[in-house]
Amino acid sequence: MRTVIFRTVAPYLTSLMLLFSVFVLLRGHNEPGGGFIGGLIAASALAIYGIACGVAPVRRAVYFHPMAISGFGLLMAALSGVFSIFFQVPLLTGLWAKVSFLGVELDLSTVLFFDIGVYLVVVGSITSIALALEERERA
Amino acid sequence: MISPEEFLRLAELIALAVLSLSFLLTVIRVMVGPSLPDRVLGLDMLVIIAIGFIAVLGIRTGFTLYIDIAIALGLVGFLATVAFARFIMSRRYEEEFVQEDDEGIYVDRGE
Amino acid sequence: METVLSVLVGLFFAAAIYLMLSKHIIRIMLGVVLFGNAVNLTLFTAGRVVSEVPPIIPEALPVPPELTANPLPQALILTAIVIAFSIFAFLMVLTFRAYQELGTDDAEGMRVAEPKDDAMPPLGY
Amino acid sequence: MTPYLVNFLFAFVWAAVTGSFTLPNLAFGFLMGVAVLYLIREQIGTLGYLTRTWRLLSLAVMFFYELVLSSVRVATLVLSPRMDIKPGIFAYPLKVDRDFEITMLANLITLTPGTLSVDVSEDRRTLYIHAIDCSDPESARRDIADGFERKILEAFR
Amino acid sequence: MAADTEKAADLSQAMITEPVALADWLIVAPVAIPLVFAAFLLTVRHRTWLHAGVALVAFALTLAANAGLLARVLAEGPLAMTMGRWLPPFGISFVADPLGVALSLVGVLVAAVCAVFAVADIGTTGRRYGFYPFMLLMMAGVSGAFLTGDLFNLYVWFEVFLIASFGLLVLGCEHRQLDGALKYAILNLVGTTLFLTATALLYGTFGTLNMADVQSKAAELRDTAPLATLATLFLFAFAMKAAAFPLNFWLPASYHTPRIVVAALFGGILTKIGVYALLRVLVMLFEPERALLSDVIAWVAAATMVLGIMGALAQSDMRRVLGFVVISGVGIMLAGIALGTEAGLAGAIVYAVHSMLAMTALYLLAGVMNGVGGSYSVETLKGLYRGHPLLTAFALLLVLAAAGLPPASGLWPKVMLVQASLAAGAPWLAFAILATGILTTLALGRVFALTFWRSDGGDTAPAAPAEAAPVLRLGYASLAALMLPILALGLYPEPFINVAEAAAAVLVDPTGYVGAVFPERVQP
Amino acid sequence: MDVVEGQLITALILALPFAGALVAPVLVRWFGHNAAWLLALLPLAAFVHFLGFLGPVAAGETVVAGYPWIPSLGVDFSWLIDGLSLTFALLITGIGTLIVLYSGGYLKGHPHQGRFLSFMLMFMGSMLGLVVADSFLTLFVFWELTSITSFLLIGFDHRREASRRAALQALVVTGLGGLALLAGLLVIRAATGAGAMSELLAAPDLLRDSPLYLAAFLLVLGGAFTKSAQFPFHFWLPNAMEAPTPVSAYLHSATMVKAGVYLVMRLNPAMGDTALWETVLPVFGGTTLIVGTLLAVRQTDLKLMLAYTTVASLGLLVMLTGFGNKLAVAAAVLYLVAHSLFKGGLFMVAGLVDHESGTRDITRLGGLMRAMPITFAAAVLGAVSMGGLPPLFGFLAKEEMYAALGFADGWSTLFTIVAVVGNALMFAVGFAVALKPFLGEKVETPKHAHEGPALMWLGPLTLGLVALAAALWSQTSHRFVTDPMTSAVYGEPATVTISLIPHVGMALYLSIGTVALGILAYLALARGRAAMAATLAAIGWGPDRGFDQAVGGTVRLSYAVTRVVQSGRLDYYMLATFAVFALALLVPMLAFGDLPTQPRFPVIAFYEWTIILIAAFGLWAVLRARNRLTAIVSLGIQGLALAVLFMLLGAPDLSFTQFMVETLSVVILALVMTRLRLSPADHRPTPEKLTGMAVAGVCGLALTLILLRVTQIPFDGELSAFFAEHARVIAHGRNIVNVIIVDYRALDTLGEIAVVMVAGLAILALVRIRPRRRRDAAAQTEG
Amino acid sequence: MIGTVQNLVAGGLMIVGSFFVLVAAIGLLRLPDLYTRMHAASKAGTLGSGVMIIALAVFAEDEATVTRALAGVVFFLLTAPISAHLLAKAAYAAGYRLWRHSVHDDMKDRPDAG
Ligand code: NA
Ligand code: NA
Repeated sequence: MRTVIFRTVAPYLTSLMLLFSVFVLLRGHNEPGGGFIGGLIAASALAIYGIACGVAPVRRAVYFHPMAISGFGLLMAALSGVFSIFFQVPLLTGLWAKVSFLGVELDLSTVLFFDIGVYLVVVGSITSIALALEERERA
Repeated sequence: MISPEEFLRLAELIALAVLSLSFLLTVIRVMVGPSLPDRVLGLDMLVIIAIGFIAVLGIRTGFTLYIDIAIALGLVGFLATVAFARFIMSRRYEEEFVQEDDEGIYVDRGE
Repeated sequence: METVLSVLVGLFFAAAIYLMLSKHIIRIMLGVVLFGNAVNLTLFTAGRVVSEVPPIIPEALPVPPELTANPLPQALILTAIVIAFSIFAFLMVLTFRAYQELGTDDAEGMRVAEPKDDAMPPLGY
Repeated sequence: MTPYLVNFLFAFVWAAVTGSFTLPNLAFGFLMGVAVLYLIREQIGTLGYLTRTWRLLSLAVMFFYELVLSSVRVATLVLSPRMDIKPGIFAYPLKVDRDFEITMLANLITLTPGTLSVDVSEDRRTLYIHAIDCSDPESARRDIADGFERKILEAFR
Repeated sequence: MAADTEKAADLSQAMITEPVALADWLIVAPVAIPLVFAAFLLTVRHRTWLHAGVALVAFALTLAANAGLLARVLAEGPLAMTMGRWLPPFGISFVADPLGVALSLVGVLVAAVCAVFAVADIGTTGRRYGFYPFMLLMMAGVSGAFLTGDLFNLYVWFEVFLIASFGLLVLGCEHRQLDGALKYAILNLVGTTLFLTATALLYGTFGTLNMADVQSKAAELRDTAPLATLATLFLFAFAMKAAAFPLNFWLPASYHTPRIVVAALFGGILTKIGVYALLRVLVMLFEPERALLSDVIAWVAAATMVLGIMGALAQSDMRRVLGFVVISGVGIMLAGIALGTEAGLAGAIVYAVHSMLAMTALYLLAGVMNGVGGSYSVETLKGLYRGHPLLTAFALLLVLAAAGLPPASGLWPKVMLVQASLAAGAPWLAFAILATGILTTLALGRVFALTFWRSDGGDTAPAAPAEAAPVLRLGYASLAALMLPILALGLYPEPFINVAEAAAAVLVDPTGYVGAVFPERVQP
Repeated sequence: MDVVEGQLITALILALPFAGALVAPVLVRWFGHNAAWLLALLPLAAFVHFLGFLGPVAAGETVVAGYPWIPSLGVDFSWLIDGLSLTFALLITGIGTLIVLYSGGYLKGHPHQGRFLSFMLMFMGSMLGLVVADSFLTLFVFWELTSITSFLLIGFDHRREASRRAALQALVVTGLGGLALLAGLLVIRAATGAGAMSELLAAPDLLRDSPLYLAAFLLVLGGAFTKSAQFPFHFWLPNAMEAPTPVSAYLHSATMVKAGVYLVMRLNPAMGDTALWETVLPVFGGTTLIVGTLLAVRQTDLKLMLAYTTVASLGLLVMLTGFGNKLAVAAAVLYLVAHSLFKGGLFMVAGLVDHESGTRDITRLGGLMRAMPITFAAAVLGAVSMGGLPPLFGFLAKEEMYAALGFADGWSTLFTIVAVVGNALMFAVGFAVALKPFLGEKVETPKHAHEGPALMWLGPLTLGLVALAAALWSQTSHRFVTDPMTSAVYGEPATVTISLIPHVGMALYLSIGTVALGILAYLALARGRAAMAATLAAIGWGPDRGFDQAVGGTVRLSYAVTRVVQSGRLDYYMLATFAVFALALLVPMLAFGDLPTQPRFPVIAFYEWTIILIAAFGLWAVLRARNRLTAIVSLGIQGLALAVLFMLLGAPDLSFTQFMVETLSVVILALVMTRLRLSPADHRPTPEKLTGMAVAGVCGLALTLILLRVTQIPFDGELSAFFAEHARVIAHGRNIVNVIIVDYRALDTLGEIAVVMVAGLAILALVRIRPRRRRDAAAQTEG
Repeated sequence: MIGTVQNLVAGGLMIVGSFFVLVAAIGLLRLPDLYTRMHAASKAGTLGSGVMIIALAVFAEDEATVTRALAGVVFFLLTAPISAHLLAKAAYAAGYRLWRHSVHDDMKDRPDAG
């Protein structure tokens, strides 16, 4: 849309929302949120960016094709489920490991990767939809 | 004299009542219109009220984490308004606008 | 609460179905959205409304201290919402493309795949 | 903006050293950073960013004040039995010319009493403002020029 | 916080502690393999030259996994895996029983053949926009539906293959496709949504979603809960999926619109999932309710088979003819469900296998015919026999298969169903099945006579159009690949029937099924 | 079923023709028409093999053997060899050998001779299987295979529409019969428990006494009558003359059409001896005999004349078999053998004449005797046997027939007259076929005729000589063929005594009468033909036209029905679907008493009421929206209300998601519709709106009721309790809902994101792919 | 003690916030045209919800919630004027006329009017 006001604010809004989306993703296991909602927020952010500044900047910004991101997300979610094959436990068993990073105890788990997969799928697909539609509009 | 806790409960109820009333009033605006932008504005307002509602519920249940939902709601509410604005902008002078012109709101600039 | 919700479910279904019975695809799409919501509400109600406490365990405790709302229907609805949304998005774009290509969005005009003037097959051998 | 970055870096160093990444600790680290940077202000040039922060804060305070004021005015207007209003759109010639400043001004105008930014002209020289009381556009223009626009120019130039 | 000792105690209360052998992963392999490969293909979406190869590898692996699983299930009885180690019914269980695995195996076989055919039929654009990922995910959904032991999970897999089928259906965006897809999508959406509604009510009634759990709890709830209405709801939802009359509108409205290989895939597989779900839910979980409804199902079955084949008679586009033939076959399978006896169910299952193979082959045949004759219309296609004797032989065999005549696959399931109908005292149902057979002979025999036999005026063998060459080559290969099991089922049906009988036995007496999920519940 | 396993050699012999069918095209490619000599070795080998059974069978033995085929259906690949099946097997393989040779000559140089021989051998295998099969279902399979191979053979000259029509007609009619037969056999199985002929014949009374007898009777006869072209199903047989002559000679006279007769004969011991059997069979058989002969008189085409007499002969066979006494059965057996020999031969003669002269029209043929002496000899042998004159086998049959019928009572008198008239007319037609083309003035024919190749005259001549020999040495032929077969058909040991030395008596007088009548008819044949033509023209309708009308009618009916059922309109589909849904909910609820009890008035907080009210308002707003944009915005109201409601009821995640999704739905609706030009709101006629409201209202009501009902039963919260208990301790998550999503029920989520991904991809495809037509048009304008 | 003050402040803010929201709703209903209604929604409405979020922040115990609440308020203040602007711009461009008693319209004859 041809408006200075929106176009000026949109990138900041987008980055804010992306930050928020990651936050929502990461804390989903303990409080409301999770991969899906986080992904939707991120996709909304990119959609706002796209509406304000055009599709091309968004495509450049995310670098990969959104559907490839989506595919990668599904791959990640599926593989984090299949990972349990190495531990003689059934598909999609949550496996946890404590990793120390800079003195901070991090809980790494297949569940987390699963949720990140969900996030990526949602971001990828919804962004792809939004961009495709928006592109048609401008074409 | 009522205790602070009782006051809080009361305030919650008052707020909920007032918000409920606002909800209903705003719904009327969305339904009455008369034009698409009016309805969109009404919808935007509904989101604002819902944010308030969530805040009160957060206090009422003690689950302050509801605040994130309120924030997210602000985000997407914004997105909806943007989308509608974009929609209205790209569809100027089309029949549905002219149709709604029973209250003399629109000029017939296209014809 | 279940009683009220049951009635609300009925209203949702009735509205959704009424919309889906119209000739215009856009109205059908609106019906589709309501239909999804109706089902979600059904799922929610079927899981009973036992408590208004969200199923989140407080930081300090290993298990919820009191009866919480039933989490399972919530999780199921989440899944269903997402699926319904994806399908809705697809349907919407499909409608749009059909409208673009076929030039109409009502059931009477959309007769390309099953044309009105379909001829009878040859009767010879 | 470099001093800001250095300051944030200090905050993180502080947090790492104390072994706690909690918010209060980070904030404390930030303040500590301000303090130590103040000590070496001559080596790194002026501490203009602190002044600017102060001016921004004053803009914010003014804005919140105006927001409350405007809401109260809207409330009285809305709740009065007879609404006697003379709305209209007036054009405002902009002094600020950077996108960022235009945007900020427009947003502040929207959030304050009786005015609402409708559009910016293509050449970015005119802001169109809808006012609930548009009986005297000239005074409204003056108010903006002397109020927000000046504050913005002060804060960012 | 709970102490560590408590935790250890909790673990055995909540989780399955025995280690899972690698061989047990066969249970989820039919879903996991296509899912992972599809996701991978999407990450390399633009490298379209990779797609066909990767997809074929995926199908080969899935096929092998399915075959291995079937062998195990036949040897050891139903097997289960509950995801996430959680004790059933808390985690989602997959249960491999002969019914599910057999249908999954045939489904994947059919899909693999279609994947081969598609190498020639689907161009770069189709691949770039996801033909193979759609196909793989559709098969993941289909296999998931066949293997899951959880009703809500079943719904999810339904949606997975449904949306994938949407994608396949619109690939190409021709006008007819869009129109057909719209009707298909909306009506199917209604179907799955009502299935979800039924599932919601079932959850409200049973408090569980695990099928084995539902099965064991149904007896005591029968007096207090509205199970008959619930069963009717499921019947409705699945009948819609299966395209039973009068809920079959979506099928003839759409199956003739997509690329032929897609139609082949759909015609072979999709309706059978509805039939499967009816078998699983109505027969295995709600047998007394099914018995209450058996007359209704029988009438629906008869109407579906007869009206279906009448529809086929009324068409001149081969694809539309085949769409109605698919429906007619659904009616025949429903007859077995209406009977509910072990023999009837086994007949329906064998018929399902036959229908998957034969319908896919028929659609592919139509594709090859179009490739060499340039049309799908019975009115314009002619003289194909002259240049294509092998194709004619395939066509004839497939006509015989569809009509239920020897030496092809359709005969034995029909015999089984007729026999079961007579044994169950429903001669009119047997009559309907036989009448459908003769009408099918007439309908497809006419198509055969017109397209292959009718003279096109030429004398020498015509040269096929050059661009048809790959379609022809792969078309013959695909048809030949399907012809083998079709003939095998016609000439030596014993192994098929044995599997079907094993499958039907589990449906009639699900002790083994329940025992696979809850070993403790079936201890004597 | 206990099957004596073994006799691999018989199994191989039964498979031999199919093997031949596989190699035939190759052999013909290599050796041309001479491949027939090689291929004929196959049926010859089979013939020889079956000759080996003559001794044991004549000694009263019945061979039952085979291998299990489909044990779970109780089906064996087993054979029953007694007098009946052995005779048939010998006829099939013996005539088959000659026919293969004949085909070699007849289709010499034809581009598809290999294919033809292949079909012929396939048929031979099927027919052989049919007659020896013991298991019902094996019999049925071969039965259907004969129909299918016959379809292929009739349609061999497929470029002619008449051929295609005849082929399809034969397939449909005999297929119909085949299905009836299947049903009949399964009914017999249900009634008696027997799954094979040998079992049924071991306890023949079971079926007769069963309440299912009538059903079995009707169904089996349905199969037999269609296959054996009994009136009114006779019409397909003359049409089948579209096939090349070897087919007519083999399938449509000597073998396949006799399958029905075979079936009747086979079941006679188990089904015969009832009033029904002994009424229906003679009546239909007799009618077929008369109709067939009368129609034969009408024809001028040699093959058609023969075809109609075949119909007549089949009628005669059915009539005799059903007559019920031992002599009639013996007559049927004799006549069956005689007919196979003479009719096969005569057809081959007709083919030879056609092949050599280029026409089969009897009015355009004459004086060929000098040019084709051997053919003439074969023709005369056939006609003599057909006319029932000594010294050929046909004579024995006719004598026995008259001896069996006689004038015992009105019933038998009637059929005696029918037999005499039928035989006389067949006599006339037979001699017309055998004499007219050869005697008299030489007529100019399309091709210059001379004697055909040995491959072709070998067959008819051999058959004629066999008929002669069988009559001359009748003791032997009775002992090895007729007696065992009669015994098998009658169900009791029987001995046939008739020989060429006639007994002076009623039978002889009737024979002489028949011949006299036949000569008269022969002389009046031209006049009779004209009279029949006039009669048929006056009737103007026959079952043949009826078939077309039935097919056309079926197609038209289907077309009409399908247009109504599958109307092509989405709104109609939706209405039907939901109307059925309303019924599917309400009817069982009422029928099975699944209604809820009266609920108490709910006590809930005021703000909860508000939200619910707003949700309802939202619905109303969507419904009443005058245009679709308004409706879309209104959609937001209920979405928001629902989200807040979820929040109120302790479902923050749900609320969160609902908010997001609802908003995004609205965004997509808005985005997508940007370019659409929308016509103003829904204008449906009021009746349609009312119907819609009624259906929607009933659905809504029913769902409310069932949901109330469900929520009124006590709830089992075991699952959720488990989830809550272990969410944090084991799954390390405090948000139980999320733990369910990513751990307890992560598989659902995996499927769910697959759906999301596919939706994204599908939408991309939708948006990006342009239809080919438009691209082409664009390319054209560019180029 | 702190709890008491918290309760009182939170309660008060809630009431004030909801009051502003109500005012906005009434304004939305009573004001004559879109542009004037926007004044109500984008000011009173935003303030109202912002105040209520702050009420929640006051009530909350942990500082993370407080930070997020403040961030949320800032976010609202950032987006509310933009959505108002977009909607007003779009409505004007689409031909939504000012209320008939409006006194002034400089945009009517702007040089770049589209
Ligand atoms: Na989910
Ligand atoms: Na759905």
